[in-house]
Amino acid sequence: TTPTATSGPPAELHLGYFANVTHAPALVGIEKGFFQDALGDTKLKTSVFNAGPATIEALSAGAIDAAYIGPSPAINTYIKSGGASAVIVSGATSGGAALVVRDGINSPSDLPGTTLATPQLGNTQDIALRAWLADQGYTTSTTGGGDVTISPTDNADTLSLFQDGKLDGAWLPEPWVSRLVLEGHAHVLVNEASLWPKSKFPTTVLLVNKDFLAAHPDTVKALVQGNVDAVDWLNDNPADAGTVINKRITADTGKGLSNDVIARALENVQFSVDPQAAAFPVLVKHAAAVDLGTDGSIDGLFDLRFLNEILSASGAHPISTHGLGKE
Amino acid sequence: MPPETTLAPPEAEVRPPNDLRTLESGLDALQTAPVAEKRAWRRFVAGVLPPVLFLIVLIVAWQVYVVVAHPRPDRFPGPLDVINALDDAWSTGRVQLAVATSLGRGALGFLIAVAIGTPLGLLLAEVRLVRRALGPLISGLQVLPSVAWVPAAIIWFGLSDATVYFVVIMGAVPSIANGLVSGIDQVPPQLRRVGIVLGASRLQLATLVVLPAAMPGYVGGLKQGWAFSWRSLMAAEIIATGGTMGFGLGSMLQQNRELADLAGVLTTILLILAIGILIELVAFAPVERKLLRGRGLLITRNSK
Amino acid sequence: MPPETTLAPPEAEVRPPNDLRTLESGLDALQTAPVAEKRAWRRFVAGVLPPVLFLIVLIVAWQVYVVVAHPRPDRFPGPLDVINALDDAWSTGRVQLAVATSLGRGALGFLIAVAIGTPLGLLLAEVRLVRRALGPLISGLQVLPSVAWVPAAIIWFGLSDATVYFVVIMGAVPSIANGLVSGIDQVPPQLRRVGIVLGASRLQLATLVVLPAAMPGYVGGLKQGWAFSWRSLMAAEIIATGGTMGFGLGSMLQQNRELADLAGVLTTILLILAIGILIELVAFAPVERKLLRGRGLLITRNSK
Amino acid sequence: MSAQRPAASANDPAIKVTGLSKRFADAGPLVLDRINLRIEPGEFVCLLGASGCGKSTLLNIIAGLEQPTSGTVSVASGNAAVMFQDAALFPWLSARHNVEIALALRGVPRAQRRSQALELLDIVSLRDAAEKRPHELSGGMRQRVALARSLAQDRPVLLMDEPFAALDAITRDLLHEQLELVWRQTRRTIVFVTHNVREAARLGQRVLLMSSRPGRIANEWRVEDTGQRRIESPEVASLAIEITDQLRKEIRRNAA
Amino acid sequence: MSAQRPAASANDPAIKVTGLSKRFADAGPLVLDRINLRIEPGEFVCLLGASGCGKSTLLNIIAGLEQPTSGTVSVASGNAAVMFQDAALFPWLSARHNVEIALALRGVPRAQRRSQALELLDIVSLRDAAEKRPHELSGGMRQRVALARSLAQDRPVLLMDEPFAALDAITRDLLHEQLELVWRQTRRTIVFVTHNVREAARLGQRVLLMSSRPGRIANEWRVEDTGQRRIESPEVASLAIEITDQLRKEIRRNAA
Ligand SMILES: Nc1ncnc2c1ncn2[C@@H]1O[C@H](COP(=O)(O)OP(=O)(O)OP(=O)(O)O)[C@@H](O)[C@H]1O
Ligand SMILES: Nc1ncnc2c1ncn2[C@@H]1O[C@H](COP(=O)(O)OP(=O)(O)OP(=O)(O)O)[C@@H](O)[C@H]1O
Ligand SMILES: [Mg+2]
Ligand SMILES: [Mg+2]
Repeated sequence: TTPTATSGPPAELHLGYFANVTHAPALVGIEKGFFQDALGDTKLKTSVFNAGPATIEALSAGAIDAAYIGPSPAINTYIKSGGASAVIVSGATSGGAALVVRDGINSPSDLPGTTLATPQLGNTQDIALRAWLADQGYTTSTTGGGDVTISPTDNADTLSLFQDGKLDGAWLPEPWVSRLVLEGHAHVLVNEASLWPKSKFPTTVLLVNKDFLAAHPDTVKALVQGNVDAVDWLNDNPADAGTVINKRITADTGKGLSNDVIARALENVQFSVDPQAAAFPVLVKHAAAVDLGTDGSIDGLFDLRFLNEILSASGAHPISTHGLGKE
Repeated sequence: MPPETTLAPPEAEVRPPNDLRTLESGLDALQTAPVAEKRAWRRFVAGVLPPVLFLIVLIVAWQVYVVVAHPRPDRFPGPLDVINALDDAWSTGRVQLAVATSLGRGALGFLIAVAIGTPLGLLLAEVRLVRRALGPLISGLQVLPSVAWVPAAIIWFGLSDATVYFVVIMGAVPSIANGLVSGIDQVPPQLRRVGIVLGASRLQLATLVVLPAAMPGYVGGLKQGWAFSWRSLMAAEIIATGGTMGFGLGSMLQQNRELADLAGVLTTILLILAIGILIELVAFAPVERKLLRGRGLLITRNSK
Repeated sequence: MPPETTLAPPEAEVRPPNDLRTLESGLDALQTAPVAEKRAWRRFVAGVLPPVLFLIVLIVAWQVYVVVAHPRPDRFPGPLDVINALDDAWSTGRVQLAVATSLGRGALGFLIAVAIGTPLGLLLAEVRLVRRALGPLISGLQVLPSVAWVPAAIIWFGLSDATVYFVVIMGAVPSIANGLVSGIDQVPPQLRRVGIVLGASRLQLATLVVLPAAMPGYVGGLKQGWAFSWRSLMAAEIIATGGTMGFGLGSMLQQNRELADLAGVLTTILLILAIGILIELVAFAPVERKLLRGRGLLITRNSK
Repeated sequence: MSAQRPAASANDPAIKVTGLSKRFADAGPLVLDRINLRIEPGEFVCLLGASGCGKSTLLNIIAGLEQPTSGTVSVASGNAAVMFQDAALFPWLSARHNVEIALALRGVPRAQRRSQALELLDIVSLRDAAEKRPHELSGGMRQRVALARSLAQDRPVLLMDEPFAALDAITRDLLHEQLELVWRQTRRTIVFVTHNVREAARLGQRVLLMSSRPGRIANEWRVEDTGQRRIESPEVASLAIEITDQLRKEIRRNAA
Repeated sequence: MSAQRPAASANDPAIKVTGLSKRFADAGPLVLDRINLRIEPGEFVCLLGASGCGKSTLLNIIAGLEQPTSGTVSVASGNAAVMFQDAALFPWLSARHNVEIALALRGVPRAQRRSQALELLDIVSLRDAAEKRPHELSGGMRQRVALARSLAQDRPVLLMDEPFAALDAITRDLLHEQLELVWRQTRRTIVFVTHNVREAARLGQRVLLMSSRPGRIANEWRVEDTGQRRIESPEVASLAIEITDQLRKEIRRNAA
């Protein structure tokens, strides 16, 4: 991944993603070969992560060139690096996050004194929960104090801790919302979609290392093409989606999801190449408000030129960056 | 004097003649040249100044590089960024909380490890069968990185403080026990024999002779045990985050990592280092120095 | 003989009279009683059998408990479960892969650490200014749990093998350097003086006297350096999983934890322990024993 | 203790060794071979022999630190005080406390220990160094503290295993005088092990020469007690020559 | 090396010390105070004095291991062989290799080293122990290897710093005979430091008594060389008595 624009197509493209329903475009793109088809001679290499920060670290260190990731880690790296690290080239998933709680908690007023989990400190859901609790008038802290204790915990641990009664609830992405509901008998207290205008908020975007983008614009365009194909396929084949996704998850982690879980999860996520750029300033504000992000500019975070080229070629409407980058 | 001390002569009789006295005191004077102690401030200048100056030079060079070359701030923060990060974390109380939590956990875990390791070491040192059967296993455990216990502990105890204590204890007990064993092994057999000759009972022998003689080895073992406690604690705190875990320095490190905040990471590393050094200087070094000096075992390297 | 050796007398002349010879050889015979070496198999019986028997008893008791009390298998697997887990992992090749990866990384990291630590130790030992300025910092670094470097290394190097090597090196270099320094410090000054008196040049003094004399301390430092390498490696592998990281024992441990597979976790801990012990027994113990025995420094504790 | 000591009223020996043999391992070599020995109360006996002939073993058996393989040993006072080549002071205690610990273990009440310890240190001219730790003392001073400590045990029998071997010659000569003084004035029974023929001839009323492998009493000399004698005196010299010749004969026997 | 040694043709002294003073620290005490000394080729000089009087310091300055604060030292051969109290053998080398290393550093070609080393070990009756490591040898054997090693240096001047102080008396007597033999047959100039008055009287042609604080040559005795003498002989004894009295006077001067 040498940053010289003249070096032609690279031998390999390293892509990072989670083996997770919210990363379904990645799973489908790999499983059905959309990426490889679009990339041609450049070989696709994949790495599976289970947390945003680790993905960002790999991206910053050049171990991967592009990644599917939540908006908050993307914002975080962009601001922390002074805009030098990476840009968002496409959207992938929206929706699919919720606050699920145990029996006995039926309204936000039941929450004081409880312990709620999030996937990881500073990730998209963590910030969402903190911002929502602040809206409800509750204090929280990154060190575990406050009216409501927020305990960033590995998703796998969250399920077992919840089952053991050691957690009262969690703000999670799919399929964990569904797993907690179906396997842990939790119920949904807040669906994040209800908090956003038009029920639309970004869950997963496609982020590309800036140096890589500068060196291999054609390769990045091919990657975006693969993403568009995967999203289209998902929207065209809702019936087969679960099977394909589960096949990839099984291949990556050795353990698939139950059909109930995957079906319920897919009901709650939408797949779209629109990264919902308008939501990003709100996310930045949320992060700053809960003291989890350096307040900074995200001007230039988006580079949707390739996406819009592809979309206009197929006659679709271009997508706006809302003034946050190249269109 | 009790009646059976008739053999001890009336003092005036045994006192050596003046002739022998002066000869002896002359020889004693010749053979015990007082060693001149270096003055405190000179030791300070010789010992503390050079590394501090070196550090300052290093930090200045680092800051100059950052100002001149403008590396990416998330990959290469400057010393000022680190200081700012520390200041931030201090003003929000995160530093104080993390240090207090970690120190509390470390101290409690270490004390439990001492309470377990000391009788275990005594058993190992004094009961031959226990030594033969258990000794190699304990030495083996000392080889096992205590970080390896973290995953098992999480499964057993969940994300709770019990996990932390378990890992700390598994890390520290073997070295405390082995320290005591080697301390007791190193008691010169001659000292035991003197004790026996002086008529000490088994218990008196243990309390008046063996234990005091084994102290330096034991304190060495404790020091190493603390180092392992601290290491294990950091490992456990970094890996086992979330759940009902409190917020320690390891958690702070992991949090800063997750926020991709390298300045914060470096700040936390410096804190961990500082506390490790401080505990050694404040808690162990004086005890060890006193013990060794009292036995004339402290070698003051003044040349070279 | 060269011409200037005229002072060396014709041998026949200096040879002591027979009278003195027999007296000397009588005295030599009296003063050098041969120490009877314990036979190998007796040493084996005394040293290896008791811990092995004890282990077997422990494992049997464990299995009996599992069979009789039926504890929750995810919290308290039996030895058979552990063996099965090992067998499973072996047949899928995961064990072989993990062991090979970790050993390879450990060995390479350790070698790099040796390559850095050795010249650093020489510099510290021989150049007074370097020692004063850098010595305390390096000893301080030895106090820092190397696990604390993992987050920083991840930020710098991402989830790649460079992270692992960085952590291993930061863990091992200080103890290797300090081992060499203390080895050189412990060279009896008398040996240096003999070297000078015999007419050795500075270089000859270093290569013929100081380095061989410092070997035991150096090997001790290497051994400790390896222990730290292995610890740091496990810490790095457990924390830095995913990405482009290879699959080592630490990754296997973490994976088993994520699958809540306690039998697998225990299997991996046993593997880590076994490799740690094996390397000590195979790589370091013989070298150390040979060095110490050659110098008569090996104390064979047969009594007690 | 007091019951076992019939005040030397009868003509009982201070130490009686009968048919004493010793092997360390069942199949090991015979270290001591049927040793018979009778030492009268108040005698100063020097035990001389080459390295490894079993002097320390014999002394340790008399002190009760080792068990004989066969034969019997009886010490009139039941127990003996012992001094070793290495002063073996407790390094964490001052000179005075090293003496006091002996008093304490003998059962002297706490209130009297301090003054008694200082008196004993005064005997060896070390009252001024009473508060020093062993490492602050020279080798000779340490042995004098050890001597004070064994006097504190207050036993009629004092066993000494090469107590001055590690000292320099000047200090050794001085301690010879010191020890003789103590012996003359306290009338203790002393068994003194040494390699040094002149030291034996200088100090002993009786000199026992041990042979090696197995250890036996090979010869014995008695010295008329003519009061204090210098190590350079002609009597010492002529006795030393005689003993040396015998000793060398013993050593030559062991030549390969 | 050979250039600096004019074959003792002129009446040059083997060692000449003029106005030698030594302080270890600038503000430290004067350890040696204006020492003048002239030692003829082939002489056996014993340097006697109490602890800390500066014997080792003087010897080390002559050996070139320390620098004098003022004054000059010249050694006829340019360089001297040295033997210490501690044999200071290289513990990782066998007895033979310990001697060979001295030969190697002197420049003896590799092919000749082995046989020369064995010859030198033969002089000290250790040919059979040539392949043993230092820790397998007794203290006396180690000192004999050290003696062989200093003979291997092949210097006309041999400086010895209490070489036999740590040995037991029997071994020491034997080494006295050995050393005297070597001296008589190789005609080396020997400066022998000791605490032991009898040892000095036994060995030396000249005995120099040093006073303490500051170190000065306080007195000097010459012994007529009447061939080998025993340490118990009357000449040795009477000289020892005389020196001891002087030495004790010097020591008493230092009483507090
Ligand atoms: N604990 C022991 N186990 C086995 N053998 C022993 C033990 N102690 C002494 N020996 C052997 O017994 C013999 C006599 O030893 P001892 O120490 O009594 O000799 P010594 O006359 O005191 O010698 P030295 O003059 O060197 O002190 C030696 O051959 C020694 O090897
Ligand atoms: N390196 C040194 N630094 C400072 N003082 C020293 C040093 N070496 C020796 N001295 C002092 O110089 C004096 C003479 O020491 P030296 O070792 O020469 O005495 P010595 O006659 O050899 O004594 P001994 O008989 O104990 O060997 C002593 O007071 C000692 O403390
Ligand atoms: Mg002995
Ligand atoms: Mg000296």
